[in-house]
Formats: sequence, C-alpha cells, structure tokens
Amino acid sequence: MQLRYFAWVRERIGQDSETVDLPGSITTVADLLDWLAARDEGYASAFADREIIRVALDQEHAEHDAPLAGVREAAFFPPMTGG
Amino acid sequence: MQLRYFAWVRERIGQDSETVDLPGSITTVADLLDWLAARDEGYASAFADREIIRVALDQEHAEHDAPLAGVREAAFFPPMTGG
Amino acid sequence: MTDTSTPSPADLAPVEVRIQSDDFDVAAEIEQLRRANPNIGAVVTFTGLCRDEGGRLAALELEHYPGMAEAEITRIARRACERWPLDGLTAIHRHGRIEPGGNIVLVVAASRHRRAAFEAAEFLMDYLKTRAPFWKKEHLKDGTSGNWVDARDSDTRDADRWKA
Amino acid sequence: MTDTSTPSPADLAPVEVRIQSDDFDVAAEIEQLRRANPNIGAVVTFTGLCRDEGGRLAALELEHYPGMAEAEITRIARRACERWPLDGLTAIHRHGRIEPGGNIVLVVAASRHRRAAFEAAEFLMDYLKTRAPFWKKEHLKDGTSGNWVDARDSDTRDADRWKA
Repeated sequence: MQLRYFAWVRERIGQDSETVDLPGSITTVADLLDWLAARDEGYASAFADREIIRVALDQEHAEHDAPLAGVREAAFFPPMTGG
Repeated sequence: MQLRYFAWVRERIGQDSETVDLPGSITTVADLLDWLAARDEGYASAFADREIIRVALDQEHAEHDAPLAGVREAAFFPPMTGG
Repeated sequence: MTDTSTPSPADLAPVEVRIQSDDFDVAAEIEQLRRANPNIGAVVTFTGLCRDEGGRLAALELEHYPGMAEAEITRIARRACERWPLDGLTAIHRHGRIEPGGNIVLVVAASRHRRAAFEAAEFLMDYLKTRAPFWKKEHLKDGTSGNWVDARDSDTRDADRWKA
Repeated sequence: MTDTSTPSPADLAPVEVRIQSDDFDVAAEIEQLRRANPNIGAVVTFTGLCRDEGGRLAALELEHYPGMAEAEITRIARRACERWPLDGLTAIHRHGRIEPGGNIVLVVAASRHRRAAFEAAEFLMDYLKTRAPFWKKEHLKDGTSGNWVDARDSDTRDADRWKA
C-alpha cells in the first residue's frame, strides 16, 4: 500500500510517501495508525494526537474505522486550512 | 411643492414633474394623493391602486400617513425593480 | 452577526456609490478596494446582468430618480458597514438602455472575513432591489415596447430576512 | 432551497475546477461563464486573499494533495450544482508561495437568480475550507518559518450550516 503524508505529519515523519506491506492483522485505518505510531519517534509524534489526524483512502475522505481492504493509497494529514 | 413622477405613474400622468400650491386642508401624503387623483383621468388612473403607490418625501421613503409640513419635494412611483 | 458594539463613524469602511449610464469594470473595482487595504482576506462581488428572456428581449430601459437613487443606496451601504466588519463596500447601478448580457448592477464587499463579505453583499443587494428608486421597462425584439417589470414578492421576502 | 426534483446530470451546470500555482484573473473567469449562457442574471464571485497579518507575514506556503485536491473540490462543486439551479460554477485554488495581497482562491457562481448564486458560492467556500486538502504554512518577515496555520472551529461550524 502506498502511504502519503502532508503538512506537519509529513515533517514529523520525515518523508512525503512510502510503500508498505501490511501484516494481515491491519484491517482498518485505526489499526494502520497504531502500527505506524509504533515504528519510531517521528511517527509517534506525527500520530500522538490521533483524534486530529485526517485520513483519505484512494483520495477520498475516510473515518478511522474505515476498512483498508482493496485500498491502494492511504494519506494522513492535519485538518485542512485551504481557501 | 415640487412633485415628481416615475415609471408608469409618470406615463399615466403625462409629465415627470410639476410645482403645485397645496390647499391648507392637504396635510398628509394620503390627502395629497386624493387631491391629485381628483384632477383628471390620467391622475385617477395613475393613483387608482392607491396601495401600490410608493412615496418619497425630500428623497427619502415615506408612508402614506406621513405629514407634508416642511416638505419641498414629493415623489410618487410604482414598487421599485432595480438591481 | 452578534456584534453588539456600534463602531464609530471613523471606523466604518469606506463606501463608494455610483449611479451611471456607463458600463463598469468588475476587476478595476475589486482592485481599488484591495489596494486600499493590505489586510483584506475576502472579496465578494455580485454582478446583476440583463437576461435575454429566452431571446424575446431587445433591451431593458432603466429609469431612476436622480439624487435619491444615490442617497438611498448610500444609506443601505452605510447600514451594512455598521452591521458587518467591512474594509470597503462599493455599489454601482447603471441607468438607461441595457441590452441582454449587459451589466446592470455591481456590489463589491471586502472584509477580513468571508462570512461578513458574503452577508454584506447579499444584504445590500436585497435592500437595493426593494428600496433603490429604479424601474425597468422591457423593449421586445418584435418592436413592441413591453411592460414595466413587476416587483416580485420574493424580493420583499429576501429583504425581510435581514430584519433582526 | 426547497427544490425537490433532482436534475439529471445533463441538466447540471458546467463545473470548472483548477488547481494551479499561477495567479488567476477574476474578470476573465466571469467573462467565460457569461459568454457560455445569455440567460445568466446573477454572477457572484468570492476571492480569498493572503492577508499581511499586521505586517508580520512575508508569505504563505500552500501545500496540497495533488489529484485529491481537484477531485474533492469537483465533488463539492457538483453537489452545489445539484442543490441550486446554476448556470456555471468555477473554482480555482492556488498552491505554492503566495505573498500578502496575493490571490489564494476564487469561486464564481452564475445563475438566473441571485439567491442561488450567493448560496452556492458560500456553500462551495465553506466546504472547500474544511474538506479540500490544502495546508498553509506561514513564513514571517523576521526570517523564521512560522507555524502551520491551525484549522478554525468556526470554519467547521460554517460548513455544518448546510447540512439539511
């Protein structure tokens, strides 16, 4: 699965994208966030305030309980401030 | 007093302005409308549907019961359709 | 808006009102408000155009009450400036003969905040529709001089929305 | 709006969405919608500008999610076209470095009716603020790279107004 990071999530993780092979136990967005946050301090800091993290699956907004089956690209970012 | 007419009020009366000397008995807008409507068929037709006629006294919107004391210019016209 | 403080006249946004037969230039009017204030975050414009009414209409003829037209729109614009935190408010209304596709009226509202700019522009248009002394007569393509356009009840309802 | 009929896709207004680093021209965008339809009576534009924040700000840097930004704004614009009787709807959002006074976002809504044009433009802006994947970082005049701009609760409330 392709992962993409934006704004301060990207800065804290230190890269804007990566490709990962997910263990079979990771079935929802929340699972994926837990799995990533356990990786190192950068990820932990990016996802420390889990509530605030917004998610898009294949470029559409999704909730943290959304399933990952069939998803090619998941993106994580802070609340948007465009406009 | 200077009187001014606009749109179909002007067309029915046949002129866009005139100066009148009002009898002392004419003290409100409604009195003035009655007095004008009694003049001839044109005025009668202009002011037939009295309810719909809008009034401005010295270039500010006014109601039909407004007093005429001190007024220099009174204008009569249909509901506005600008914008 | 729930702003309870009444700003002093000196704090109020500059109001520009013009009644003219000449056309106007939306971009130039926006630019003028922007140049005057580097802290504007939002500019809303409304342009009212002459519709072709399904191809029937040759032109509209706009009659107005000189003097009162400018005074009344200025009164409405000042009220908008008291009600919303604006940085500038411009209203231009044309008179005379206007053909389909032509400009009739322009409102430009500038503010730090987008809600204020939207609401002030809509308020000004709603009141202008029902209170500014202009009247439209239709000239049709078949050569007849059509009717005076009737005022619409929906315009009165739109204006009544703003009564607090 | 209390319109209960759902227009078929073919009846819906043309939607134009662009994500670009280049500046845009409000007058040209208005002109494009006008030319396409001679029965437009009302055009509302919203321009969002970079404020100077009391002189502190050197520039904003706008990051976006390419692909999703265009897709999401298009989804919001299509929803606006289903909800209001529009004749055209354009949204342009810039990315990259933007200095105070510069343009950030433009919405143009055209309709037969002014209420529809106002409401659609405001709806599109409210949803764009909370759903379009853009993020602003401040660069300050004192040379420091400032913070990422925080999302505002008032923007979420503004968007929530439109939930029927």
